[in-house]
Amino acid sequence: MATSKSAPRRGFWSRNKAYILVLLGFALLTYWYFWLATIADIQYVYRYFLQMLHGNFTGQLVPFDSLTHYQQMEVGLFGPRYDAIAPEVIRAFRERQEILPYVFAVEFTAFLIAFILQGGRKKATVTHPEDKVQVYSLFQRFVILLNILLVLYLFVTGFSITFGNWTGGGLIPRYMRMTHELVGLAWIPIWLIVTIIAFKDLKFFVRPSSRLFGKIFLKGRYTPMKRINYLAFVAFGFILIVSGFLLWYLYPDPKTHAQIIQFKRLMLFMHFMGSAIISFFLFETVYTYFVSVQGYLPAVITGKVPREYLEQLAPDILEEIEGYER
Amino acid sequence: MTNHLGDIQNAKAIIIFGANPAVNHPVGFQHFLKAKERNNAKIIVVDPRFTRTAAKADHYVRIRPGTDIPFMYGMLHLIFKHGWQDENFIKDRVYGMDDVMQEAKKWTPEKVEEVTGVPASQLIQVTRLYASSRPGTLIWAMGLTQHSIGSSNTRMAPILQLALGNMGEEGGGCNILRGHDNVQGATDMCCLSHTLPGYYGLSDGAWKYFAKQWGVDYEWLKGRFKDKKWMNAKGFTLARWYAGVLAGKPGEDNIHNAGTNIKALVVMGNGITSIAQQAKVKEALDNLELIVLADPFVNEAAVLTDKKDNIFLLPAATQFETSGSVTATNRSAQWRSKVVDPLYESKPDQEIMFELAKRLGFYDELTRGMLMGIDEETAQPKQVKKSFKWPEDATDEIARIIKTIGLTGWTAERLKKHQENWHMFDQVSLRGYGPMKGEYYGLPWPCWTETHSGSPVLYDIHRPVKEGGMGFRNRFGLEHDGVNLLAGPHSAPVGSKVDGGYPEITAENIEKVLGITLTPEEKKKIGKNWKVDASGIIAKKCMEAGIAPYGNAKARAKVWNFPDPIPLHREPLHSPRPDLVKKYHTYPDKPNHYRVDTKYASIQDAKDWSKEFPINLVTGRLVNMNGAGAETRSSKYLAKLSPEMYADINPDLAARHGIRDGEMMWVHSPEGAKIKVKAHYTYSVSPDRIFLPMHFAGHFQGEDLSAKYPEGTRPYAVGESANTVTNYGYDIVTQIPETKGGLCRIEKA
Amino acid sequence: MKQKHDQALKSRVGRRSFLKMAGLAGAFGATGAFASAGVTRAATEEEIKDPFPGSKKIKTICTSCSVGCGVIAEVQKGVWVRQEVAQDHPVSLGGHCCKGADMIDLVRSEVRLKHPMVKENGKWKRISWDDALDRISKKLADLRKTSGPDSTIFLGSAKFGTEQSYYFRKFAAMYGTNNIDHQARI
Amino acid sequence: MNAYARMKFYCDEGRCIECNGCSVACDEAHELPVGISRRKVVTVNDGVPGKEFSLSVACMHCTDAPCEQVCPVHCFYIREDGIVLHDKEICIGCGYCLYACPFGAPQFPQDGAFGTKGVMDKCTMCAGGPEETNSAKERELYGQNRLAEGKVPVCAAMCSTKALLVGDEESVSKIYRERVMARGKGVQSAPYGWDIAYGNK
Repeated sequence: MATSKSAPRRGFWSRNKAYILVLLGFALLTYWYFWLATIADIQYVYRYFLQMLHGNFTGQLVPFDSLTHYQQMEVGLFGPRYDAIAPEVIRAFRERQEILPYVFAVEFTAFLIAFILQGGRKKATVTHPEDKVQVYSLFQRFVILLNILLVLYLFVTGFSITFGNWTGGGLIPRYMRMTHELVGLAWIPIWLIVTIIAFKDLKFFVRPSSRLFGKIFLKGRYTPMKRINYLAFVAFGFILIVSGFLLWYLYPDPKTHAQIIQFKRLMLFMHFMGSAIISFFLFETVYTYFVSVQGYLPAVITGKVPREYLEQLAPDILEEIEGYER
Repeated sequence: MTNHLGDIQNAKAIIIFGANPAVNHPVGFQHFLKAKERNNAKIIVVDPRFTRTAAKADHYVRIRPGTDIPFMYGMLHLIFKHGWQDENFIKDRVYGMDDVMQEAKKWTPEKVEEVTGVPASQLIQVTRLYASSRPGTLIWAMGLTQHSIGSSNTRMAPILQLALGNMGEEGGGCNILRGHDNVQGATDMCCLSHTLPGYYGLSDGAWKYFAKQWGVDYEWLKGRFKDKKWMNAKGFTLARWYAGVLAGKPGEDNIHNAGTNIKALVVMGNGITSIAQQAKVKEALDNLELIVLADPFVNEAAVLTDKKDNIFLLPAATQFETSGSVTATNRSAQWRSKVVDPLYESKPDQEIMFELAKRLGFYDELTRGMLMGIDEETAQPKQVKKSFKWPEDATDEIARIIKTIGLTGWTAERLKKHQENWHMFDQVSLRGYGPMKGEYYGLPWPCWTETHSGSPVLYDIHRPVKEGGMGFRNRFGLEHDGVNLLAGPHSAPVGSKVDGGYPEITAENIEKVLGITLTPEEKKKIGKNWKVDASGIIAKKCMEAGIAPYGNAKARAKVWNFPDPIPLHREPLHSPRPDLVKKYHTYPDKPNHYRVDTKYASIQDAKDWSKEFPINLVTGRLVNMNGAGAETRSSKYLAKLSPEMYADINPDLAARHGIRDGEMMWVHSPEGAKIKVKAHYTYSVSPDRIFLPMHFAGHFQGEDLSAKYPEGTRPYAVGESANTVTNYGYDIVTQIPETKGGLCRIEKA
Repeated sequence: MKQKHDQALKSRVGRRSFLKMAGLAGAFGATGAFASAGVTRAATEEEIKDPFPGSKKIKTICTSCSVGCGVIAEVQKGVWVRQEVAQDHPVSLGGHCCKGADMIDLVRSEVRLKHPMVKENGKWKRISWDDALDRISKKLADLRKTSGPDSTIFLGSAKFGTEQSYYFRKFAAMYGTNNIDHQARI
Repeated sequence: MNAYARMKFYCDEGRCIECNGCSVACDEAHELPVGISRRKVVTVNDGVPGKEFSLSVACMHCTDAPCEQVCPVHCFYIREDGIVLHDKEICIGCGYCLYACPFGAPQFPQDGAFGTKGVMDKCTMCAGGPEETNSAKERELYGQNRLAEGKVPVCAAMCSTKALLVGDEESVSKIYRERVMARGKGVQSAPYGWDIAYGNK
């Protein structure tokens, strides 16, 4: 997986292995999802997106006046084209409830195998534990820890809805669902800040020159897989936030139901999709940072790590910090 | 209503002028829809606005407000031209139709199109349809009446029906949909300034009759008034009472009110925002010395005024916390049982009246009528009991006294029996079955005797008098200008002893007309005429002879004692068509019109109003609201259906003024008042007019008055009252305000 | 959770049966629902059929418009608990528009005027009925003496029952004025 | 074999006049919070002659109810007479049923504690919920249980023009069929050919 050590010259395959695999995965997923599994009217969805670019969010693609009276009544009362997206929402939901556990299980197994192949957790041999380097500023620690907590909470509460058949419903799952909405709102700024501070590739464009820069942006460089994780966090986080926010914001109101329901269905579908896909990268992140390597958590809590740890496991960070010090 | 709601199911055609039953009488409208479904009746809606009723109609005619008379003349023009009229009916039962024919000749479809804006082809189509589908019923409501020519409008519609012979027919008739639950009953009881209960008028004879029946001395009653002159003079109306307060101030109309201004206002259940000229009403309220408002909810008068003291709010009970009878639009009485005791500290209205009467020193006189009965021997009223039971004794008192509209049969006992057995009546004919056989539901008046069936269809000669048949009333003498006013031959109700017209029955002519001889005892007991015959002999003998006590005369198409003997079109005071104003000029100013000098021509001629105020203003009701709306806006479920005041506006018109859907706009009236309302886009109004629902109050000219409500009494929905901007203008006969079809100007807020 | 669901399923069977087998279903539903609970007694048939035992049905007429729709009020211990459908009324056939359907809220609306009030120096003040009536009648009597009875106008309304409007007209007549009116001019 | 009647709603748009009687009757009978409408009436093409019509909708109690399929906690249950009900004590208020519903029937009152969606509320066809029939708790959570009392659901019973029909499918379709047969012709009162043969008298 993470082939990091910056060797000067290597083959195209080994340099871009992670990208290719992930892209291939996405292509497979897209093909499977949008061509094989879906029962949504993809043509409709595609044109709906185009229409939204024109600022029309109702989902009524053909002019209302061109419909027959009966169709007008249907659209006026219940929103346009029930059969275009809603059946897919139902299907996707049931698929989630039934298949996601297996998907997660497969993903866990994959990481387990990787873990075994790797031969357990990587460790750094620390001989001078008192020789520590400040890696994370207070602000970074706060943001990262909060992000971890919120995402964890959102993950648990979000999937407590999906796996309602396990929770059985009732008061506690209901409160979990309610807090999912509120915590989700709180996560929006955190997601934004993390997106900014974890944009390590910024250093390709801007020379890190000040200490303030180091206090805000995370240190080090991305390996391909970590970059993919970051990009997935940004992209799917964005999808989740936008769709989630709109789902929450467009409170179900009988008066506006017909105008917003199609849009909300699409948003729910996006939320479904986003959450399923981001899960993999979430697991990946957890695996790379917490499972495969020892000592990340104390580091992100205290903000300091032994110098030897960095030398052995993250020389890029050390290099950057020393760059500041110079 | 000459017929009743269920009877509309018998109609083959239904033409609706200025009414919106789908919104205002939804439950009544089911009978319209059933007529359409089961009887293939054609519904024609003539309205300035495409209403919910119009959506269910076969034909919708968009008419300019206030031009119903030209439209109906246009119909008559075609009817007479093609000979579609009912010749026999006109000959035997109508007086003065010739003059109408002459006038109708002038109104060619092209000319009607010019005045009303209705395409000539549509007029022809509608007239042909309506004339060829008989029986046809004609429906109207406030859209027809609230004009300066409202009384002419209400005469024009029956003339149309008379010409087609649709009167007195099942499925025909003129059916006026009244507004509130007991408008009919309250009007019958003449909560009105120009007459005593039962439309007896204010003549000495009427006062004397009532004094006797109430068990009070006529002289005492006379002494209660300032002097006798004011006893016979019509009082102020609801529409213009404010003039009685404001008179004497510069620019206000003069009054003739026994040398005093109005200083105290006692309101029981009347939404003060229901009449035009709210700005004046507010000023009047500010200038009163005493305001008493008895209402289950806070009357808007209390909120509208800036008056600082002497405003009393009395919590009156609702109609569910008291019992009594209520008269529906079809003249049927229904008994209301008390559901619960008055909530909180509220008291039923009559208790408030009685308490005040006690303190003002005429409680005994006020309630004595309930203790009275008819002496068997002399047929004179006398006191028969010591205490009364409300409301039964009051109901019986009314039944005892009111003969003009035939309330004799409305005893509390019978009305209660009808209520208990309301499942024993047929919905289409109202006929009872089982134990209620031989009676019509609610005993629609006239219900001549205590055994009479009630009259579901007025002026119907196809049934005997004792089953509700009758001709037209003989009220205006036997002849006029040498023309016999009595009905022609073969036009008496079935089973009548007299085959043709006959005069109203009096003690003098009863023997002659009925061909009977009275015993000396009966002669001693009998009253002077059928209206004041306490003995009930006239009614009884008439029933036996199949004679309607009020006679059998011709209907008057020509009313010689009105300003316009036959209805004539006159433009509204504020007309959007200045070119037509000269041709169809309004009346000259009328002095002392219900005690106030009322302006007509001087307003219409003052200037070309349409230049500055080019937009027609129509007001109307919403389905979830009622009257001035105090009751309905206080219900959270009803208030949520229309939580704020708005104006229906055509997107075309709105766009010209830069007003977007949901934005606020100002509506200005020619009198200088203005309201701030939300624009609501709809195509139901044409681009030259706007529609305002009339139920809101609680805002005044852009100012929110919510803070003025006593704590915890503010209704859930408040808004501008449409009547702040409805124009000056009052009917020439009845003084109903001209709230439909005035002018206004709009601008973006 | 599971247990509750089972109960629901059981009571569901009972409910479902009701449509076809009126009496039987009541007992079945009740026992089904409470077999496991053990502490509650079985519901009586009366309770199953009638949620407001001992209530009376009072017939009255809607106060919204002149159609005169029938209203059946279900009253339990002096409280209007439910508005029932007057299916057999010859004009309305049980129908109501939104106003009629909400008649019960006319009575129980929270924003009703609850006690007599007077505005003094621009402030609303609660007073007793006696106080209010005394003050009103004193003022009316004064005005009647100084300015004559025609200085007062009485505005009645169609909210009145027939008897009440008759008495209001009579009241004005005996007060000594024809300044009395209500909405219906035509 | 279907041993029970299949309950259905039908709104005759030829008769519906948007009087809102049904929706307010429902609100009032079940004492619903103001923010939700189990039943609503909508008018399409307001003010356009020939195109304006109104319709009353609530839960249609679908045969293969999508809400039931999509509910993550399986709080729905379908009675054998076809009425779709749900258990409010299980519902978590996620709103999936709303997205799946073709009619916008599920309603969500605001929850006091969090201001977000509370548990779902929808038309029960006046059949209450899983609590004890006509118990105070059932009334509080689901409103009246009129079916158990042997009464017609309040919306249809109070429909001013009898546009809204409810009942087992056969009765509903019978009523509507009669209306359609009569429409445009009037109820046939004499057999075919009668008036041609003998005139209108």
